[in-house]
Amino acid sequence: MLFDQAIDIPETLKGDAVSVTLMEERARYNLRIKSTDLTEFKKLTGLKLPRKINTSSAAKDVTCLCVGPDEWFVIAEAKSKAKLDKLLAKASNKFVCSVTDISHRNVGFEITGAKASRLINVGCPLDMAIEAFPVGKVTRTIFESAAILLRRTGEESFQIECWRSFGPYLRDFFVRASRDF
Amino acid sequence: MSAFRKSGRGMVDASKPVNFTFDGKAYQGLQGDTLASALLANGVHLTGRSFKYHRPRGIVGAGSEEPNALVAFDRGEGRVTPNVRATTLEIFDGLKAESQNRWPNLKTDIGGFNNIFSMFFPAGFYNKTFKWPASFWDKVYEPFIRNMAGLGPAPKSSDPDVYASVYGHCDVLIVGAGPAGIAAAVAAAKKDQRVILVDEQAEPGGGLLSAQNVEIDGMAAQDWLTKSLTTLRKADNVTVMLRSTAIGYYHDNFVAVNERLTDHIPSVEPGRSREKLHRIRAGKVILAQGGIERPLVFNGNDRPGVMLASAAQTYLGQYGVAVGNEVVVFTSHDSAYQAAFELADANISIAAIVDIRDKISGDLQQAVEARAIDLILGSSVSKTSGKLRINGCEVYTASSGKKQSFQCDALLMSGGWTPSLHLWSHSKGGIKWDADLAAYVPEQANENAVCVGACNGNFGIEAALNAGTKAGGGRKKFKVKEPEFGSGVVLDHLPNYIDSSKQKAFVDFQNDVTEKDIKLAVREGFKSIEHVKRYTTNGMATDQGKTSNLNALEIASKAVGKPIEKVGLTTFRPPYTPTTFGALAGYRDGELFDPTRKTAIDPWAEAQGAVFEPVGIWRRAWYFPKDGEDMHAAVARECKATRDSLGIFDASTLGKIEVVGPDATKFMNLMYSNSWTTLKPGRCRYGLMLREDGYIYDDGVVARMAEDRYHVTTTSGGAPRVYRHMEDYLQTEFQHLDVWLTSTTEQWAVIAINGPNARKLIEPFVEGIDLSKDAFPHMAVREGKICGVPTRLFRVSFTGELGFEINIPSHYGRTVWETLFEAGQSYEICPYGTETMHVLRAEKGFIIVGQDTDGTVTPHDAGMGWAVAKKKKDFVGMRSLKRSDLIADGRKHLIGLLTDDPNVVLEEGAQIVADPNQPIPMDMLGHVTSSYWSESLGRSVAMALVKDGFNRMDETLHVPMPGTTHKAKVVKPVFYDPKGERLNVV
Amino acid sequence: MFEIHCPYCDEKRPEIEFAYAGEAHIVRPNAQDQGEMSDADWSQYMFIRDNVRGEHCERWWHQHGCNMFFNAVRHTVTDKFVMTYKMGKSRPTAKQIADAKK
Amino acid sequence: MKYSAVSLFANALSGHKNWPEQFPDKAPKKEYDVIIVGGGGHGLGAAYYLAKKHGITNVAVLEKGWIGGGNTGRNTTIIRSNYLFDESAGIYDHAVDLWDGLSQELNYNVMFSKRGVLMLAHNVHDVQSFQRHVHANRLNGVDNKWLTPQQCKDFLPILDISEDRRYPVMGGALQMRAGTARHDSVAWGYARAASKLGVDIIQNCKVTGIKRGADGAVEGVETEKGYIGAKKIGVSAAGNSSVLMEMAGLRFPLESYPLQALVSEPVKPVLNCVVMSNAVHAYISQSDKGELVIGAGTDQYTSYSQRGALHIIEHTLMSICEIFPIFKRQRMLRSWGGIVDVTPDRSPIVGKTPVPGLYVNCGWGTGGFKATPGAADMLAHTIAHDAPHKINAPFNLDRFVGGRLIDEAAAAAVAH
Repeated sequence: MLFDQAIDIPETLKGDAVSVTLMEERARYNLRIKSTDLTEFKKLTGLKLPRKINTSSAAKDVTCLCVGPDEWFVIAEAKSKAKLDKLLAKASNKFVCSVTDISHRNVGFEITGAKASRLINVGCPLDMAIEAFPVGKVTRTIFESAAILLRRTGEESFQIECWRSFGPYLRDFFVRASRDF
Repeated sequence: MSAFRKSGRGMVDASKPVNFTFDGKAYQGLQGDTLASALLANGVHLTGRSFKYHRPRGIVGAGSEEPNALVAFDRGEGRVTPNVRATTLEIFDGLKAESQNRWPNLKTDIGGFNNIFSMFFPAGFYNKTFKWPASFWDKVYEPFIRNMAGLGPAPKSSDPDVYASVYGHCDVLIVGAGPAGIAAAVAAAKKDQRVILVDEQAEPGGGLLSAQNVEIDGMAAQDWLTKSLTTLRKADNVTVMLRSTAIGYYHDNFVAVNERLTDHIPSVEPGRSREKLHRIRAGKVILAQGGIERPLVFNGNDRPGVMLASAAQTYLGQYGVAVGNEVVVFTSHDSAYQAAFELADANISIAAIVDIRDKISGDLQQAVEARAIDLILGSSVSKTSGKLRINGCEVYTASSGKKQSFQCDALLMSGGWTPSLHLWSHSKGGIKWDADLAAYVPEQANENAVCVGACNGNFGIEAALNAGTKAGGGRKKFKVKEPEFGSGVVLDHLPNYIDSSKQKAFVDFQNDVTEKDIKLAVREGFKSIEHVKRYTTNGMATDQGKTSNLNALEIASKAVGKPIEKVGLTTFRPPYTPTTFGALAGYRDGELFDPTRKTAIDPWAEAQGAVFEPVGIWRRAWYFPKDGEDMHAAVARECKATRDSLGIFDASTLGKIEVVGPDATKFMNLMYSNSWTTLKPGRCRYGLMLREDGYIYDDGVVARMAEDRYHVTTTSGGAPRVYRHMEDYLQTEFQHLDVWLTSTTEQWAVIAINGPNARKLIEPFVEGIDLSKDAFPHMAVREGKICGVPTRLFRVSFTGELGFEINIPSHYGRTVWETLFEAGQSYEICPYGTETMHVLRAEKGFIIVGQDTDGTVTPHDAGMGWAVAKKKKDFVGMRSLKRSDLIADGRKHLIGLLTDDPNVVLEEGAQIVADPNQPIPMDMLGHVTSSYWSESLGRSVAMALVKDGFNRMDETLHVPMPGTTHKAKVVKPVFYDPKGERLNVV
Repeated sequence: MFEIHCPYCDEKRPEIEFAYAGEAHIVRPNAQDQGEMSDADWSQYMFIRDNVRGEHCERWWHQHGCNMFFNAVRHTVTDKFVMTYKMGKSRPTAKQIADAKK
Repeated sequence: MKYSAVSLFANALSGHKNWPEQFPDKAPKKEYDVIIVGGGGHGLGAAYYLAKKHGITNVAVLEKGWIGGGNTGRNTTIIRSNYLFDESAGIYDHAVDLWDGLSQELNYNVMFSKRGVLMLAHNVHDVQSFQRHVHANRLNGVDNKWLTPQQCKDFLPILDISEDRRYPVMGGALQMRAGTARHDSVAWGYARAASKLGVDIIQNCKVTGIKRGADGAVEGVETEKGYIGAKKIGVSAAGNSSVLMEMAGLRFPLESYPLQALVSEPVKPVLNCVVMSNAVHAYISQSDKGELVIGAGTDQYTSYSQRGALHIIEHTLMSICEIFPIFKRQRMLRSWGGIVDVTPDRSPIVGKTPVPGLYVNCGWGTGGFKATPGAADMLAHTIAHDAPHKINAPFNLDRFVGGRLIDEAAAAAVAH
């Protein structure tokens, strides 16, 4: 087994009210761009970077998340990595920017179910009401002692990413808290 | 049916008896009872002993304001909760409770001798005595005082229960589900607001639960309550939380609510949280906490059986319990009359109503007469009798001097009402003195909050409903038929013919503070209420003065001779009621207390039996003992194996930051003391980072990957602060630079391969990199592949041996490690941990920031002046390095130490002196920072920070230890291969 | 726990996402000035703080959010934030502060 | 009236009606030789030592609220002196020397209880750092000894020393001479003793300005009760020091932070010493009343609100439960906040200021209570002699210019 995230998800986290799964291998990039005009960037790379902070745009295999005024996360299927490597290398040469491969820095969880937002509120202080945190919204925030990247992918579905060594901590938190659900 | 149970009354379920024990004796109550109501139903008033005088005490109230009836609630091993109010403890089958602060038992308590001598223990007595002889304090007095301390039993073993914590959000948070709170919730729910309604009791309704003869909009109060609760329960946007106490009100409408989940359940499945702390951010907070009845301060007011009038009303109305058969009511307020009437209407004999006032309203007078109750106006209770329970009282009429005695088994008192301002006060809301109510009431809000109902000084159900509705955004006006709430008076001193020094009139029951104590405090110069409180301990018991604060204030104000507003009001402090530590810790215990960060290779080390050490919140393999080896033996073996052939080390915890952008070099030049201008892509350099104050902050190898890209490494523990330090300067001071930072610590697993066979080991697995000595020199970096995965391969060494640091994407880390480890068997590859790493680097004199430096060491002090660029115009820390004390003579320098006895390994932290025979305090020159047994050298080596160390080469210094003194010679801190030849073997 | 309006995210976020970063508008002397400054002058920059009892200009870092440093005016007695503004903007005038309070 | 068991007995027989005021309220005179601004333990103590040791009795202590109402009455009452640097060990150990016997000296029981302070080490770095302290203390004559985990357990039986804990106990440093005292009594005891020596204690008298003469020297203070002249002024105002220094035209290297503390409900004796843990961030003792007294960390921002955040309390109690799972079921009774003034090196400033006649004692951060008698004595000495004593000489303002900081926290360093 070459690729190993070393996080087991116990069966108890596969409930009806809430279910947690570990995301498979992904290509991930941190992107910083000086220019405020992103159309040229799109022309060159095909990536549509959302301009508005804390929003995301999802294409078929690539999602771009705007997490800071000049900062994006690009998350893609692992199979797209070679292609994206090339495109972003090209962009690096053309723009005043920073592209950093962080594919292995993070691990991700998908949390779904009617009580998904309650599970998130066990450790994350943000308001998860759909009006306050609509589908597509994304942000870096905190889950107790772990910094996380939080994205709402549906009314009852979320993705949480964290640095890989914080993954077991989040998983343990989910296990403990879900006992009360 | 128990003797004092009134069938057909209250919310308890007569068909469900509940068996419990109190002090080992079996009792029966009903489903819905609290321990207090169940005990009262059994005719038991005596429930505990007071803190200081060990006086017998009974139940005073019916809710969380209870000062007296504290019990230890025993759910088995580790599950004894001390100081639980019997008035809020719901009973269940098998419940065990014990009284407190008594020995050997509640009825015969040895500590009761304190009561006999209470005249010698007035407020502040301990300040005045226990001082002579001085030696007695430590050995006699203080241990004695400590042994007398405490109320409830101390814990004996760990609490096996678990706790929960969550965040919540709403538009409107309503605290208190009495009439005001419920009306507010109904109104806010209609406005589509997200509403949370919390109440500390098991049943919502507050005063409505026991209200008699009240009609709301033509409905019986209980029917209106049922209907309203149904409406709320059906509404999607409303959450009603019961057994949930709002304990604190913090900045920006952040309210902590503690929910008790299992204390009322007979058998709890393991793993279920006992309590849950909800941390709620609310748009608006409506406080409907109600009010608390004030006791009257009279001689003998603490005898079991003396209780608040409203409590007796609640016991009757909500629990169907008569608090006695023959009751005297003593009041200064109209509201107690309703209590008397309700009891009388339930066929409980009211021996008399004693009212301080000379005159009451005609309506009341008529109602009294209609029930043929003996009414004694202008009078007060001058004493009470009964040992463990009241059996009579004497009523004194000051105007005539007349004294009358009454037999009674309960005495109800009412000194008026105090609005509950606790949470309002936490929120820093303003308050003002209302002379009519003789109480503080809310004034200017500090948060988006409002008080409604009794806690706003608006007593009565109609007033509460209307205020609640308005606060919830509604306009409805209720029509309520209810007895008039009425009014009362407040006196600081009740008329009595008995000399005040002979009276025992308690203000704070639990802490045994009497009226005399408060007056004594004032007499001794304690004239602000905070002083009075601290001197007498009034209001500092587990009830935090809910029933006593205002009485104390009234008495102090009169004694000082200033209006109440000038004497002040002690600040209410969170929590509203005592809150379990476990609940405030929530889920965060054990493995959830702090994350334990583990590297990708950690599971391998664990499987190999490594011993780990915590480093920051990382855990790192410390050493890898083989059968029977201790740390010393394992480390000696690991060191030798690495120097002789090959060692493998997990360096993944090293912090990493990718610095990218056209101005990357300019930025690096500003952040590090070294110069980066001349570093070519593909090469590495040791980087030294200073704080602005000139002291060493962090260090690490930095690789220039491209013109505009640096791969920076930091110490393992230092990564977060270095990142912050860089971002801070970049965003604040160096905004003009086009450069960005990305933390990549966890992107890379790092495998350090060291030893003469390092190159031979990796060669077969590396693609796309020429590993030859010339093509890939020391301090170079290359990108290629290893074991088929991408790598940034560094040729660096923290051991002095030929070394490589293999960076691979983390999730491949373990596989690559295992592949290399397997292949390394032919070189007798040895995995080593942090301890061996420390020894190997110390043999070379490489520093560990934080061990060999300590935040007071400059680069020059550490012998690293070479890492400070001379030509740069600016870098962080540059100016501070020129400060007079940083260039002064006599600073401490980092040097090497060799003990005269090569077998002595100095203790890290040991102090160094020039003259070991000087008297204490000695003139210390410095201390040992690193010290190890060097297997390679066959002797100990040490590094030390020593005053003027560079100028003491070859000098012999002394390390005085208990019982012995070690001699050591000052040397350069490079012990092994000083010329660095081993870097270039083969 | 405060609720702090981040001027970059343009929304209120809980305090635990933020790290306090000290008094604002203390400008680091440039290289030339550093060279000319006495130790005493330098210590003013390094250590001396207004520590006002009142409206305080201070920096915060939205560490667990957009990662941006920004400035805020907060009253140190009431703990109430008057305003927050982006890094690089100058210290607000008394009038701007008064307007922000409305 | 002298306090003793005898006087207590005699007064009991007269119904305690004849006890005199402990520190009578005085109207301010027109002028004093020395005005001390700040009626906490430090300020009252300084007034006492001025009168007692230096014969300067024309002294007033001005307190804006009620004496002992600031940090004196809001701290966790820990007393210890096992500091690393000679300078710190010097001033704190001097304080401990004075704590010993203070009850007798003041004829007021301050309940100094030498129950020992045990500082727990949880990682290799803690062990190194504590050993360094123990060795330095030994050679400085300061009591502090190293205990193995088992010795820690022997001393404190409720301690869990199992190795599989998240933060295992790897040993501890024990100062046996250290302990706790009754905080309010310290203020009241000094106030009563100073008052008897002729010092005027004036409460509810906020200082609103410091007047300086043409030569720059101080002349007096403006107060809520009018102008009061003074030849010398000593400021000992903890969290409000910056505000007062500003009145004299001085800007100081100080920042004021909220610091919270809390107590549990009282329970029977269970914890026989003070326990501190830097790695887990908590400290705890049990008061003579039975309450567990627990210190929290500072909030992150500067503030004068005397109000802190809930998450600080949560973290503190998490830590307490982590070290002592036995306390998980205890209940928090009361929490509160104080304002601590912190210098860049977290060591105090005790000495002269650039303004003639103005002296300062500030910057004690979280360490103020334990230093009370020492700081008071040093402030009094400095005022009386217009020059610092050798114990407080290193705690001057100039160290921030030259860079000779006394940085205990930096020396405890950080994890590597």
